[in-house]
This record gives sequence, structure tokens and C-alpha cells, in this order.
Amino acid sequence: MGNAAHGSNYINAEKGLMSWFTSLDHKRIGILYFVTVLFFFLVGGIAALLLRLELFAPNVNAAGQAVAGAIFKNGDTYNQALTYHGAIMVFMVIVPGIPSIFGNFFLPLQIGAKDVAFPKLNLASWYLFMTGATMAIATMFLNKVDTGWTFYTPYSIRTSASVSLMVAAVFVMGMASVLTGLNFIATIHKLRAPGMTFHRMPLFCWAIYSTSILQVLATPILAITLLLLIMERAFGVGIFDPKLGGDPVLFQHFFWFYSHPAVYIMILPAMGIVSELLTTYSKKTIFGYTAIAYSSLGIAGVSFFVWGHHMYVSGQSELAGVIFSFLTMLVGVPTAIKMFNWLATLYKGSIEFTASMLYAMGFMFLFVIGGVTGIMLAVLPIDVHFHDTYFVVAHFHYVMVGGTLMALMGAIYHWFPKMFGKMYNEALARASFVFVFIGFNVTFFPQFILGGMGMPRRYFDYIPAYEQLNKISTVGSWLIGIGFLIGLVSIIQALRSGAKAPANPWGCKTLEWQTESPPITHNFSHEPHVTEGPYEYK
Amino acid sequence: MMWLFSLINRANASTFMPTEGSDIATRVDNLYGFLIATSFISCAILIGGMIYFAVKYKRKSDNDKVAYITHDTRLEVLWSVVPLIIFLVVFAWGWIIYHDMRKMPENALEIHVTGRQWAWMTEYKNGVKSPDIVVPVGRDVKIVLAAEDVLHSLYIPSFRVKQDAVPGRYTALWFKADKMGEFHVFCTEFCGTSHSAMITKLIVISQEDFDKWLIEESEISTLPIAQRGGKIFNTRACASCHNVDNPSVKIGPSLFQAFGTQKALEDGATVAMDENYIRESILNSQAQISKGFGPRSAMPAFQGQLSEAEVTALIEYIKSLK
Amino acid sequence: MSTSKMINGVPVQEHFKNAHHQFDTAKMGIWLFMVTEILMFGGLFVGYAIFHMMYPEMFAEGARFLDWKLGFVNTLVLIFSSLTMALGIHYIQMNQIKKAVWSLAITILCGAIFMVIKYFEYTHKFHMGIYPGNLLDIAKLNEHLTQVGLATVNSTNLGMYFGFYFCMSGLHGIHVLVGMGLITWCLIRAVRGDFNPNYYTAVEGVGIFWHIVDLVWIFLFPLLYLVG
Amino acid sequence: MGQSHGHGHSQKVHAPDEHHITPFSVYMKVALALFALTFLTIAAHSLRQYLGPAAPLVAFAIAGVKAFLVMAWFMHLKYESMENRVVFALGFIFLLVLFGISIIDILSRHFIAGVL
Repeated sequence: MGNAAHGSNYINAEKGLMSWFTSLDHKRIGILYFVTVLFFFLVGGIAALLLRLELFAPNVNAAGQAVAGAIFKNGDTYNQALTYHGAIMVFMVIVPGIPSIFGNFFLPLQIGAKDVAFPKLNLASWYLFMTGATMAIATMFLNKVDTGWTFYTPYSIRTSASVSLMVAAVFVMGMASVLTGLNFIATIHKLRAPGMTFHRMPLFCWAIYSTSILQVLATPILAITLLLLIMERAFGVGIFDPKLGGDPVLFQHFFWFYSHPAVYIMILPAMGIVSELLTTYSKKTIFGYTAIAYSSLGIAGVSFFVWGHHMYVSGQSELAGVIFSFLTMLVGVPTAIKMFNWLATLYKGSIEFTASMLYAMGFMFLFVIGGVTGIMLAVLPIDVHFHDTYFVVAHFHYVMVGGTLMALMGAIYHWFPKMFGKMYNEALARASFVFVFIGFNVTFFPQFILGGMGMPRRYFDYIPAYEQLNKISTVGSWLIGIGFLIGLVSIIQALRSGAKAPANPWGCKTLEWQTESPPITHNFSHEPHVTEGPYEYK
Repeated sequence: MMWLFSLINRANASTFMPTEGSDIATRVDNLYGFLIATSFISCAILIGGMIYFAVKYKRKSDNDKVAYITHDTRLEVLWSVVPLIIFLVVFAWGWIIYHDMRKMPENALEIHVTGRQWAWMTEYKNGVKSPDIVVPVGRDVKIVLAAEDVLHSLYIPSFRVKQDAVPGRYTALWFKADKMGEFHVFCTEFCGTSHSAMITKLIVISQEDFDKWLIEESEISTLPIAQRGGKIFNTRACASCHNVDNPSVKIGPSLFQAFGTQKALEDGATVAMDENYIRESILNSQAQISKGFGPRSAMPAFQGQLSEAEVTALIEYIKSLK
Repeated sequence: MSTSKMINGVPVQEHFKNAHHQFDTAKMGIWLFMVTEILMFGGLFVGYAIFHMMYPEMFAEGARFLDWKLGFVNTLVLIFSSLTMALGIHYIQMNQIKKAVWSLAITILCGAIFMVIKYFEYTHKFHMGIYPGNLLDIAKLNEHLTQVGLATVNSTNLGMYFGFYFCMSGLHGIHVLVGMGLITWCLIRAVRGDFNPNYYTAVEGVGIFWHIVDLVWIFLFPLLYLVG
Repeated sequence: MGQSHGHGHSQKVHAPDEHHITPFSVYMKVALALFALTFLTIAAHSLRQYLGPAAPLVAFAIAGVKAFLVMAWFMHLKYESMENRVVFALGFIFLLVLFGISIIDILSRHFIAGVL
């Protein structure tokens, strides 16, 4: 501590590319994740645009064969594209996204620690993540996987695609996720600065804490499920394969026991970010700190009991369906609590419409819609109609893109000055928001209606009744694409020629803003002593 | 609110949802209407409130006065309990409908529907097989679902019912059609290449027509052998992969004027397309794959699925495609 | 980052206040990791329990082919190795490094014995035509059974039992191997003189891992060999 | 050093650096108990005709006791902080959830009224 010369920071402390790949500094590891996750987002995004382009006009003849003008050769290539879109976005973008980028960078800063608890493990997680990601991408050059990201048996057992390698890749990325979660839990428990009690932690830390618990407790079940799937393909062990009396529905139980909590792994950190943004840009203390903090834990806890709402029509029993529907209703409550507390935070504030604030408000707008449609889907007979239709597709995009990605974009602009020591161009950033927000609604709102009309998801082709809405939806996807492109331009522009950022451009009260921008390698030149809560705007 | 509810319900039912084909469908739509109305109100409160506050409390200067409000327990309780009550109401309402959806009626007309990649096959008690699901109007119909290869899901939007077909066991759904007509049937569980082509029709006809149809279909055995083969060709959904009236390729090779020709195979050899070759290709499709359709044929093997007479009829039908 | 200072024989990393703080944190990390191990194995146990409930006769028939005597010996071996592992830590705490090294060496030896017995169990099964799942050669197995004068197999889906058997004991076996590797690493460090009564976090962590391996076996033994 | 360690620790101070050291004799006793219980398992197994359906329960009860001994003394959970005990317990609790609800589904499937 204290050996940092004046003007030295974590970026220029060491030189050369290798210094990044071997760094144990949580901030540098956060940047590694930042770059890689953005890259995978680009890949997954291109797949998404292609899928939408195909559905603009399927150009499929009556025989189900693609004709001139079709984007994909046949159903197989379409299925592969949708699998990669799903798998990349889930396992390589949204699950690792916020925790690994901003959790890594800001969790230690926000609680006044010098690093995460296990720096070596932290770097190892990134390497594991990259190994898994490389394996997943490698399957693209072997037999492209066509199972969808859920790998439902017995299709995933029978298909000739490289499912085993893909599944192994997800297993490895799961390990990375577990190690990150474990690291954060230990960090929060053991490395808080003097005076930083649990109830003085910023809400982002609470969100990351809840997320980490989910990562540690849910991922192992995914791991064993995927291992069994590999065994199933290699030896036909018969557990998920009806051939030997196995039960495909049990696979779904095991899969969703992870993947439903995983949905909250994706959204909880976003909720944490929104709490930070709303209080910062209305310059007003958060309303209901305790309620928001504990509702994160509540969501995390209840989320383990609701997985079966993905399976109402899977052949699971009526009783199980009813139990899951009831429990799912309970998870709606803490989510509603958060929404109302955020709304109350705006009341009598001093609201500044920076790009981050726009994204946070965009989050609220879209997440409300994602939330209420989620409640609809939790209602048994409604879900029977909507299950596996575009209604579900629209719903989870409202939550995952309208929720998580909006928050991610907000977080990028909010913390950009701290991470890179430079200011971004506000006009460009706001323009990106306008395009993403409008484009998003144009893309996904029609899909609610399509779902209501009965259009099933994962369809390469559709009946004529669905044509108009599909066309609108595709046009929307172009707007989203433009929006993210502008966002990318704004980031590159800021990196190249952004004005020097002051230590605390937004007047925040949390600890990460009380050190230099960018922070020094050891985060703080003096160990902070905390005497009050994180949002004491008076 | 009731007014809003009925308005939204009517608008929604006529424009956004498929025709209501049964009583259950109407009940589902009523619940959906209620959900849309309550959702609309919560969106109005949350999004409207957000926009209102955003406009009203827009920053005017850097030293705006802001309120210092940390929490309000009464409000917290209010906005936890009110949503919870609404959630529990819709849960209970949903449960009632769901229970009726799942409770199989007694004395229903039982039909077996089997999913396979990528077609549905309907089988009636008297042995009639059909690619479409034909049912009489105004009668409880119970569909017993099975799957031969992977998961499928039978979805009839107009009846608001859906059920996965799981290999290795039976599942079931039931409905009572209120009106006659044709309705879409989709497969909604991802099942591979032609998942999106696994569509069929549900045809609702009057009881008399239905009885007549059943008898007509069962009299197939008295038809000339090639015509009977044509029926089986359609029932078994061969037509979804093979063209019979032009030489262009569908998913599999065309069978138009194919009999008696020389066929190039995947392994380079050629073979005469005679009775025995066709027979083998039907029963064990992987044996000699036509060039360009390998290395694994997408066609399922029909060994054990077709009777000897059915195979013969199919071959006769293929011979007749000139 | 994470340069460390020697304090009292403990390399304390910079972001920790002191050796105790560091030890506590490491302990928590270790326990969190162990939870993931328990959950991963637990998934298999849950699957086993469910299918056992669905096909009790088939599982009983499968268990017939396992020799409980071998499982019994292996249980004793693993319990003994757990004892020596615990003693290894005990001796480091007492600053008797030489004894600790011996304890660790015996632990590794026990692991090896366990694996050798497993090897013979597996090869004997393969010899009879018993493979997991679809690969189970029922014809060969029946031939073998009639030769030795036993009743032939009834269950058509016996492969599932052996699917579980090989997956569970196989995953456990992999953990034994990993554990042996980790203990070897500790042993080398102990010989090198890295550890002292104030600093033995690595051994403590590996010890807990090894006990988890033992713990899993304590349940696997009755589950696979006795009940069924 | 000294005044700032731990959060809510109730660990007693023993050795120079406060780690708890389990006496050699305790390890020996635990190991003996484990061996004895393993023999008991086998004994119970040989009596399974008389135990009937209780045989598995006996086997798992003994395994449970053995597991407790290993966790408490070998893994030092007995001297571990509450935090870590809770962490470890969570694993078992969530396994129970997975098992519990999955089995509810499977056992109640035939209640799908009247499917065949």
C-alpha cells in the first residue's frame, strides 16, 4: 500500500498485454471480462439479427424447403442459429455479464476492500470461462449444435450434433461461475472495510451477494445434469432416456432447478445496478433500503422453489403444477416491492437525464411489462396456452434484454468515468438509448400478440396469419442493432478522446467514487472508515 | 373497472387471440382479460408514476432541494400485500380452470395421437388412421398422446390446450369443440429439422358426418390396392417429405415416375428402384440411402410399424405414380 | 496485487489484515466449494433415489452383482485414510512435520489401495459383460450366469442400474484421484517446509476435500452394495 | 493484529495462533467408532431377512451417524464458525428441495385423472 506514485493507476501500473493476462487485480480481471463478454454479445447479436431476418420473409415453399431469398438453407441451419443465439447470450453474456464485469470491478471498491478474497481464483475463473467459451465456439466448426440452449432429452441424446462438447463447455463455464460466486461471498463476508456493516453496503453489493448465493447453490446441479447428459450420449446410461425406462421430464426438473435460479442470476445484479442509478441521478437517498436489500435475498431464496413453472405442460403432474404456480406467485411479491420502492425513490428527487438514468428508467418501463407478463405466465391455464409460443419469447426478452441489458448499458455509462478515467459523449449515449428502447419495443411487443395468436417459438416458418407482425418485429431488430452500434461507437470514441474524468463526476456517495478515476492499484490510498449508509443525499 | 375489463376482453378476444373453439377457451380468455386489465393498471401506476415524477422532479439546478425520505413501513406493507392478494386471486382462478382442463371427462371419445419426427398420426378405436384430427362437435374428446422418438407437444390454439407428448409414457388432454370448422394444430416442443412443419388440422364436423367419415375411412380395405396405398401414404405423412406429382426434391427424394429407374446411392453404387428396394427403404431406411440424402437418412424406419399388406399397398401406389 | 508479507511464518496476502483473517476467509471459501461438491454428488443421489422408487426390483437385481465384501474393505480403507489425513493436520499443528509427512503419505497409499480394488471390481464387471446403460451385454451376462448356475436376468432395463453404478462410483473415483493429487501437492510442500503450526491452510482445505470424498463413500456403500 | 479479527466469532483461544487443535486421542476414538459402525452395517446387512423393509433405514441411519462423526470431528465442523456451518447445511437443504418436489411430481402423476 502507498507505493503508488502520483498519477499511477491500475491501468498504467504495468505495461504490456501479458500484464493483463496474468494480472490478479480484480479491476483488470473485470476489464478482461468486459472485453470478452462484449465480443460474445456481438456474436450472439449477429445470430439474433439473422434469425429475425429469416422470419421477415421465410421464403419457404410448401414442401418446407428454402427457396431463393431465404437466410437459412433449411430448418437445421435455422435451429443451429437459434441454439447459438440462446446459448451464447445465456451462458456467455448475461449470466457472467454484470457479476463478472461490474461485480469484479466494483464490489471490492464499494465495500472498501483492496481486492476480492481470492485473487488467483478470480483470474482462474476468467481462464475457465474462456476455455468453456472456446469449446462452445469450437462446436460451430464441428457438428453445429441444434438442440436449443435447453438441451432437452431425448432429442439431445439422439441428434448427431456435437452436443457433448457443447455441454462440456457449459460445464466448464459453470465452474467459472461457481468460483466467481464463491469469491464474492467470501469477499463480502470477510473483507468489508471498518464500519462497513451489511446494512451500510450499497444495494449493488446486496444484489451481487444474492446472485453469488444462487451461483454457488444452483450451478452444481446443472453440472451433474450435464455430466449425465454426456454419459447418456456416450454410454446411454438411461437416466434421462426413455429407452431404458428413464424420464425425460426428470431432466427438465434437474435442468430448471438450475436454470430458473439462473434467471435470477441474470436479473438480480441488474436490479442492484438500477438501485444505484436511480438514487444517484435523482440525488436522493434510496427509498426502502432494507426492503430492497432483503427482497434480493428473498428472490434468491424463493427462486429455488419455482422451477416447475417452466413445465406446466411437460407431463408433470397436476399437483406439482399447482404447487409451482402457487410458489411462483410468492416470488412476484419481492419483485413488486422493488418496483414500488424505486418509484418512491424518484418522488421529490432532482432527476437528471443522463444516459445511465435513461437506461435505468428504460429498465423500469420494460421490466414492469416483463414482470406482469411473467405473472400471467405463472397462472396455470394461461401458460398452457402461451407455453412455447412467442408470448414466452417476448416475456423473457423483456426481462433479459429490457431488464438486464438495459441495466448493463446504464452501468457502462455510469461507471465508465471510474473505470477508464474518461468521460463519454452524452448525446451519443442518449441516442443509443433512444434507438435501443424504441427498437426493443417494436421488436418484442408484437411478439406478445403473435404468441397470443398461437405462433410457436423455434419455428423456421410460419402460417400467413403471422406475417405482418413478424415483419414489424424484424424492422425493430434493426433499430436495436443500430442502437447498440451507436453505443459501441460512443464507448470507442470515449476511450480514444474522452475528456479526463474527475474522481466523482456524479456526486455519488458510495466508496468507489471516493478514490481516483481510474482507481489506483490498491483501490484506496487510505483504508476507508465508514460511518454512514451509502446514499446519504441530504 | 368491470367496464374496462369487458372492453379489453372483447378487444383481445377478437383481435389478439385465436377463435374460441370451446367453453374452456372462453374461460381462459376471461381470466386473460382480467390479467390484462390488472396489468394495465399496474403499468399505469408504475410507468405512469415514473414518467410523472420524471417530468415533475426534473433537475432544475445543481442544488435542487430534495426530500430525505428513507422508508415508510405502511407503504411497504401496502405494496406487498395488495400485489400478493391479486396474485393469489389469479392463482386460485387459474387453478380452477386448470383443474377442469386436466380432469379427463368420463365417456369421452378417446382418440390416440402419436407424434413422430415430423408428423402427427391420429388413430381411432375402430382402427382408422388419419393425419388430421377429425372430431365431432359438442362432444367430449380425450386425446391420448404418445411420442415415438423425441418430445413433441400438441397445441391447439383455438382450444387453448397444449400437452407434451413424452416418449416412454402416455399423456392426455381433452376438449369439447363448440363450433365446427378447421383449426390449426402445432407442435410446440422443439423436435428438430422440420419442427415448424409439424402442423396439422383439427377438423370439427357434426356427429353424423363424423360417423359417416369413420365408416368411409374404415372401408379403405375394399379400395383398389394402389388407392389404399395412397391413403396410407397420406396417413403416415410420407407426403410431407416426398413429392408425388413432380420430380423436385422435398426433404426426401421425389417418387414421381421413380419406379423402375436406376438410383444412385450415397456410397457410389447404383441400384434398380424395384419392389424390393422400395420395401427395404421403407422398413429400414438407413440401408441404402439415395445420393445426396446421407450420411444418415432423415427418414424413420417403419419396421414393425406397417403390416405386410400396408407395405404392399404403398409399393403399388408408388408404382402408380406416372 | 496480492503480494504477500511473511508475518510469524505466514505469508499474509496484502488484502488481508492478518494471518487469522486470511485463514478465516480461506476456510469460508473452502466450505463454499464443498457445498458445490455435495450438491453435485447429491444430484446423482436424488436421481438414484427416484429411480430406485420407480424400479425397486430392477435395482435389487442389479445390487446382486456387486460384491459387498469389496465395498466393505474399501470403506475401511477410506475411513482409515480419513483418520491419517486428519492426523496429518494434527501433526502440523503440533509442529511435528515429519510425522505429518508420513500421515499424508499413508493417506495417498490408502487412496491408491482404494483405486486398485475399484480397478479389480470394474474389470471383473467388464469381464461379465456388465457395462453402463445401453452397453450392458445382457446375453453375455446371462451366459455367464447359466455357467455358474445362477438365475438369468429378468429386468430389461438393468442397464440403468449400472448406469448409476458406474456414474456414481466413477465420479467418486475421479474425486479420489484428484484428492490423491492434491495430497501429494501438500506432501511436497510439507517436505519443502512451507507449513508450520501457524500456516497450513492448504492442508486443511485438502483435508476437508478428502473427508468429503469419504463422506460420499459412506453413503455410496450402503446405497449401491447393500440396499437395492 | 489481534483486535480486529472475525465477525461474530465465538471460537476459543487455544494455541499461539488460535487454531483449535483436536487431541490425538479424540481422533482415535472417532476412528474406532467409525470402524465399529462399519462392522455394524455389515451385521445389520446379514440380518436383512429379519429386518425386512427396515433394513435400508437401518443402513442409512448408521451411515448418517458415521457422516456426522466425520463432519463434526474430522472436518472440524464442531469447532467451525456458525457461518460455515450454515453454508454447509444449505447444500443439504437444497438437495432436499430438489428431491422433495421432483418426487411429488413423479408420485402424483397417476392422478392425472384417468389417463389410461
